[in-house]
Amino acid sequence: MQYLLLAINSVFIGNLILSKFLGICPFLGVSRKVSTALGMSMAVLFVMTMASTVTWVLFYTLLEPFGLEYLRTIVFILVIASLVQLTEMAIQKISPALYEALGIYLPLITTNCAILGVAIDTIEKGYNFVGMLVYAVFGAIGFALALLLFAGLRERLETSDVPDAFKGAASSLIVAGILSLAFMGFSGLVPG
Amino acid sequence: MSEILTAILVLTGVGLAAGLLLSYFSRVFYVEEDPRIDLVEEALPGANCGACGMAGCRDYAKAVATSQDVPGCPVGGPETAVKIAEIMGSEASEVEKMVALVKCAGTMERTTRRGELVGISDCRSASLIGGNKECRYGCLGYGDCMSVCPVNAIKIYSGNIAVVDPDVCIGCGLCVKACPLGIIDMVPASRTMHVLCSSKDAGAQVKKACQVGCIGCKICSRKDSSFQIEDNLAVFTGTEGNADAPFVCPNDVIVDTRVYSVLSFVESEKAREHFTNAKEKFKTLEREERARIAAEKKAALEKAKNSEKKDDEKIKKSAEKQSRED
Amino acid sequence: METRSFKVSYSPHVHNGASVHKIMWNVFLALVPATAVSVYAFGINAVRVLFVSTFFAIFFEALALLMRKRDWKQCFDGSAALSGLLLGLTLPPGISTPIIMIGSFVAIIVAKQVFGGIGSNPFNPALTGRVFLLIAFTEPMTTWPLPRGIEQAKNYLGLATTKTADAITAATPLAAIKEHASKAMPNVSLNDLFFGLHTPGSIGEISVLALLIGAAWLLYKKIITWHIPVSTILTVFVIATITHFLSPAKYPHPFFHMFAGGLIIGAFFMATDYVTAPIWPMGKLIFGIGVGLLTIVIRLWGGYPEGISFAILIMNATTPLIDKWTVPGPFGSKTLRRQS
Amino acid sequence: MRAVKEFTKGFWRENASLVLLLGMCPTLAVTTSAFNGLGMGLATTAVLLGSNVIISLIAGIIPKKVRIPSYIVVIATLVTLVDMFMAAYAPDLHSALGLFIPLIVVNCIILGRAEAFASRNSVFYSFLDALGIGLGFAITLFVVGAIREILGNGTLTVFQYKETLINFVIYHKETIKPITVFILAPGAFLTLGFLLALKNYIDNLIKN
Amino acid sequence: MSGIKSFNGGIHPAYNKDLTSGSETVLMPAPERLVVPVGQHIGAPANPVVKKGDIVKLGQMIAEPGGFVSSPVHSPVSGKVISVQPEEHPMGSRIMAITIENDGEDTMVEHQTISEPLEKDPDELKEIVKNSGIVGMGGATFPSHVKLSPPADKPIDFIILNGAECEPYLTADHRLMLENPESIVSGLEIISHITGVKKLYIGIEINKPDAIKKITKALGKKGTVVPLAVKYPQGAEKQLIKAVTGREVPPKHLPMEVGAIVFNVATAHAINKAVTEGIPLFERIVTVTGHGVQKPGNFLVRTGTMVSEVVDFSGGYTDDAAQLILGGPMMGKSSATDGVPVIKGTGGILVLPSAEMLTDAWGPCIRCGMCLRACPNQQNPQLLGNLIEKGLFDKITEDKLEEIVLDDCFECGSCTFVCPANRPIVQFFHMAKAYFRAQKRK
Repeated sequence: MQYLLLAINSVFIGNLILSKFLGICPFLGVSRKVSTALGMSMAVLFVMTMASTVTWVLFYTLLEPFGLEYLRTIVFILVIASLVQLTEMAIQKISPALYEALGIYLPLITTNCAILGVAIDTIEKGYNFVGMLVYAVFGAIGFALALLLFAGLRERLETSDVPDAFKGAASSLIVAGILSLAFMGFSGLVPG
Repeated sequence: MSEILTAILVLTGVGLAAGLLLSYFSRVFYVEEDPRIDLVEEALPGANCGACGMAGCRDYAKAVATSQDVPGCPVGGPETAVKIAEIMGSEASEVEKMVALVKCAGTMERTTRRGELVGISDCRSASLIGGNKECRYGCLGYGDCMSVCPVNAIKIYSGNIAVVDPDVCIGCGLCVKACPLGIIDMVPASRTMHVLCSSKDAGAQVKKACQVGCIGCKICSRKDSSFQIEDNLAVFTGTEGNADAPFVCPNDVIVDTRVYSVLSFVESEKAREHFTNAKEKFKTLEREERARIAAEKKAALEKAKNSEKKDDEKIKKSAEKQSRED
Repeated sequence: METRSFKVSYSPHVHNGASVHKIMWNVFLALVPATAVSVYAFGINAVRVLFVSTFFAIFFEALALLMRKRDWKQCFDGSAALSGLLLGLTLPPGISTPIIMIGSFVAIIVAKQVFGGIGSNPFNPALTGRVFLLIAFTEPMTTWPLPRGIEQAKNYLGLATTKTADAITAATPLAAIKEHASKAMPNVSLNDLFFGLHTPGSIGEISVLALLIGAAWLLYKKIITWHIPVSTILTVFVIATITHFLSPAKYPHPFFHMFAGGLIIGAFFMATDYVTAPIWPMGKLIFGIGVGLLTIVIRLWGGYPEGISFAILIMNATTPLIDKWTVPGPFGSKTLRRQS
Repeated sequence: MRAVKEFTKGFWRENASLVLLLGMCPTLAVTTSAFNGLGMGLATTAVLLGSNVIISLIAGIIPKKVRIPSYIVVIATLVTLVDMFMAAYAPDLHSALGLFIPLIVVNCIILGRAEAFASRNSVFYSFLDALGIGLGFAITLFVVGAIREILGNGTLTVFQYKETLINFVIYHKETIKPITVFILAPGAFLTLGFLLALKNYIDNLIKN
Repeated sequence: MSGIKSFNGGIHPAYNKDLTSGSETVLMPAPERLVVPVGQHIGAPANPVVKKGDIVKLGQMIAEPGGFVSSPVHSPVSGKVISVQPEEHPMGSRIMAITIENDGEDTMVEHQTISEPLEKDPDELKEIVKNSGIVGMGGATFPSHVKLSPPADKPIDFIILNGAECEPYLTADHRLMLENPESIVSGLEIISHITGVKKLYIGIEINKPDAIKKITKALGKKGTVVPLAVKYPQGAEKQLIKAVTGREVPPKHLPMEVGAIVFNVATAHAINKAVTEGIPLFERIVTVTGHGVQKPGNFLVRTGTMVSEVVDFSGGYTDDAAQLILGGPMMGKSSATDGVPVIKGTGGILVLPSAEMLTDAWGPCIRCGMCLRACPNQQNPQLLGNLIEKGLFDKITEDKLEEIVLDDCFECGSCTFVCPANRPIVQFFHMAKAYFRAQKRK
């Protein structure tokens, strides 16, 4: 039950993009088309789960025992960067088709603050291993949900007569604002 | 002290592990990709305009790196071509800077209108219904080209004529694709003589439809061999051309950009007036010249009549020569 | 031979005379009964709210059109007025005028004109305005004056009523349920909910009967189809039935959920908004089920007593995706499928 | 005057948040008050200054292949320093900014400037570039924060350090109800959206 | 009435047929000069076989087919060829045309008549149809002999004659059915004989009860008359097949895919005339109608006659005539000038006064979905219209929607007719078709 609530919380109430402002760059950048958004979502789901797991293990086996919590940022970012690069190389070799679909988003993920954000957040919130896993997976699903909805809306805006000043990022941000407004309806769904 | 030491150790360890892992796997997962692609891409203007026909600069770079037979980047011009050639180690194929030219000067006043279009104001659409001018090759003037131009080099003048500003034009060629009538051409920027008409109709038809249409009379091609008549339409193939060519054209279709800009030739009444005066002057001059030659010929003939046979051949020759000059 | 020149236009050369204008005013007409009931129930206050919201909606529309260098007279095409009226109908009767103005601003400028005006807004303007106000001004947006002429106000629902400067207020039935979810179920007469003269609530949502009359008009004029309202209400009804029979003490009767709050006005007048709802029948059903589901989930377990506004807004966001994935096969594709 | 140009471009022409659309996460997340925005902006500026200077110094000796990882190490070190500094000297601000201080590492502004400017230019210009871009970013954050705070809370917090608090009350919550939604997540998106539109609008006006 | 059949979608425009449905067909004498374009059908244009100065006879072939999907053109009069050069064509372009000066004699070229066509070899009859330049006369002008030659692997179950005439205003087919029912039925028998198909249907909208009566009588037991609901576009090929047989022709396929061939009643009449009387196709019934002409009526007109002459003959324009439409108001083409000839596919000349012209003001799509409900092909005019309006052709290609635009939409105009925002959706499709055709050529 506790994990179910955490899952609901991660997807709807504490949505990474709409309420925690993590991963805004890809949210604005890679949401022009639904197909692209889908690819990016998959890539994020994959990397976020992996990165959170690895950093969690690293933190509790290496940094904490040695009292080196302050090295968290630097170690995490290093691990994530190499992990992403590793994944990219692996996919490129193993499955060119998958690389075509996902690979092109991977370099963008290194600087996706959602990945590092979730990795650090799990440590700060003190989740156990399962909690971390649920948080990462459903956080990514929440990210994917917002990204997909947003991509659909942006595809529609393309056929709209948006005023010059609001073209591009401005109207996108306002869409995100209203979406975030609507998602506030979920508040109170999970006690506490 | 020991704390610092552990910190350094851990960091080094993590860094080392990551580095080793990466360098190992980079060998395991090595996928060959031409390093020149990146270099070429860097040399490109990076506008991702697609004027070359590829999907963006990266795609173009890939094409350049993999095959020899790739057209030059029209936006970057010669500079880029040289750079790319350096990277690829081959000779630069000479790329001349090209600019767009709308081959029509049929403003409202100079053309016959046909029908009255009600509905979508858009060239592509209007062209499907037969246009708004009697001439099927006349600029429709709804500005499809203007709206695709990335640098705003095209404007619509006199209500329905698009004119390209050659100084602003970057030669991307998007307007050529946008024009449903196909009356926009890419021409070398250095060219100074243009035929401002695209009508392939027969002379009589053109006369009915437009005051400034090419009727395919061939006078210009007789004057200057770099003009050629194809399908009832004069086409200029050279670069500079005979400065007299505009004056011999009976319908004022040829513009010499050393004297008038295309815009002023199309749009400015003053320039037209000036041109007409100059043409008149030229015609008078030519008439005088012709009269002089005729007089000389006549005199020579008379002289020949008077004189004996010995001069005959000489006179004949000169007469022939003169007639050739005619 | 004498020839004649004609005007040229594109085929077809005839039209059935339908216009956006006519559609909008028909919806207006459909809202007249609900408006009339609200004016009867809440008096001059309802008139004030509705007038301010509608007037400022048109005003902001005109302003935006002017700023965008469009023909400002387009503000009378009915769409802005309709958004304004719908916004007004979703507000509590006692709300202060500046707040209504902010609501109209959000509805017209933020939710509509920013995206290019009529036809371009991804979210329902009226609901965006309402939700914005609800989150920004929670307290005034949840203060519900009782309809006038109720002698038994004090005994209403057996709840304490509060006397403010100008009216006696009480919680809406849904809010009452929320507050008392753990204790005894307040007894609300379904009759009161259906005719709407004795329950507090938003201006337009109180009388189910009046709303249904309007809805019938829309269906009759073929301005809306049955898909969205029916699937929405049915979903709410089904889930409410299940929960009610599982635990009658905790969850109210399904008819209570149908008649209380803004379900009817939302399902018939807001969710069916052309611009923000899916376009194919299949998509409309999915949309309606989504709205119903989210509404009842928020009502039963969420932090807000009423969820339909949020539900519709969230489903508005899914509209492009639903539209993309519910396109039916073209004419003859059945034959192809049979062959292969 | 190249120096002036490199310094001033960050304020408008190449403003990180409004034009380059970089560093959007902190721009949206921490601007619940004007001072928080300013604090975040200054922290970012500090890291940016450090990273630009160091990277322009060492750019020559870094092999091309490990360029990005090396930059990240430098930046991460600086971020950790700033993090610790703030935790020690401005704990209130540190807790207000929370997660977003370590996340400066992945702020595209910093890596972007390192990659696009510092690695190709001299220390002097890199310094000016960092200062200009950083301050431009800080001012933008301050403005976004100010708008949100005024609309959503009726106050304007300019400075807050331990006991010292410089706080203007724009209007009283009792008389005028603040639009609290501006302090919440939707308000951030809306504010920045309209600010961006305003910037575009002014740009269009200048262009024509 | 349960016997009345139809299809899904469609619209109910004002039919305005009573303007002309009562007026008997009047023979219009051939004018002094006729301009006969070589492109009067779908497919490759014909190649002229006469030159300036040649003397031609009535019914003589003056242009030969330019391929299999092509059709010859015959002289509508006897006289002298005075020019062979591009002239204005009703479709708006300028196309090669043969101008003939009428000598007024109507000297007929040598021809053969067949009194018992059903005893002849089918291939021989098909050859006659081909050589007589018969094309679909409902407006599509598809060469008939091509339809009569279905490939062997596509068995044909039905022949359907199209007497729906769903276009508002037009009554040419209606009059033909009233005046020449026997000829139509005889034509149908010849078609049946050529193709060997025995299931014969004639679909007629129930707003023409007199025609249903006459045709039923003439048809006897040879086939079935199918009463159709009054709905536009009931006469569209695929919709007619759906209504009559219940089968749906798949997208991008021809009717023969579901075993049906459709001919217009006028085509059947022309086939009968060509086979039994040996007269090739050079005249047709044209409805001159609308409130922009003085006296609406139906006229038997030679191809090549100028539209202006036809209107003059009928009684001339009214003073406020503003728009000239060749064909019906739904699918007809608005012409800038009446200096264009009547061709084989010209079923109507509709002149609208300025008061009846539509406004050209249109607004953004409000996604009401009315176009989707009206579309007889269950297409997506809403989305495609919006994409094309913004020029997002790449997006159409990406989502593989261009085939819909190119192959499926036949521009019936239903979507535009019902659009409350008055959007020119058909024209958007028209533009997209031009765009994708150009794209394909490249």
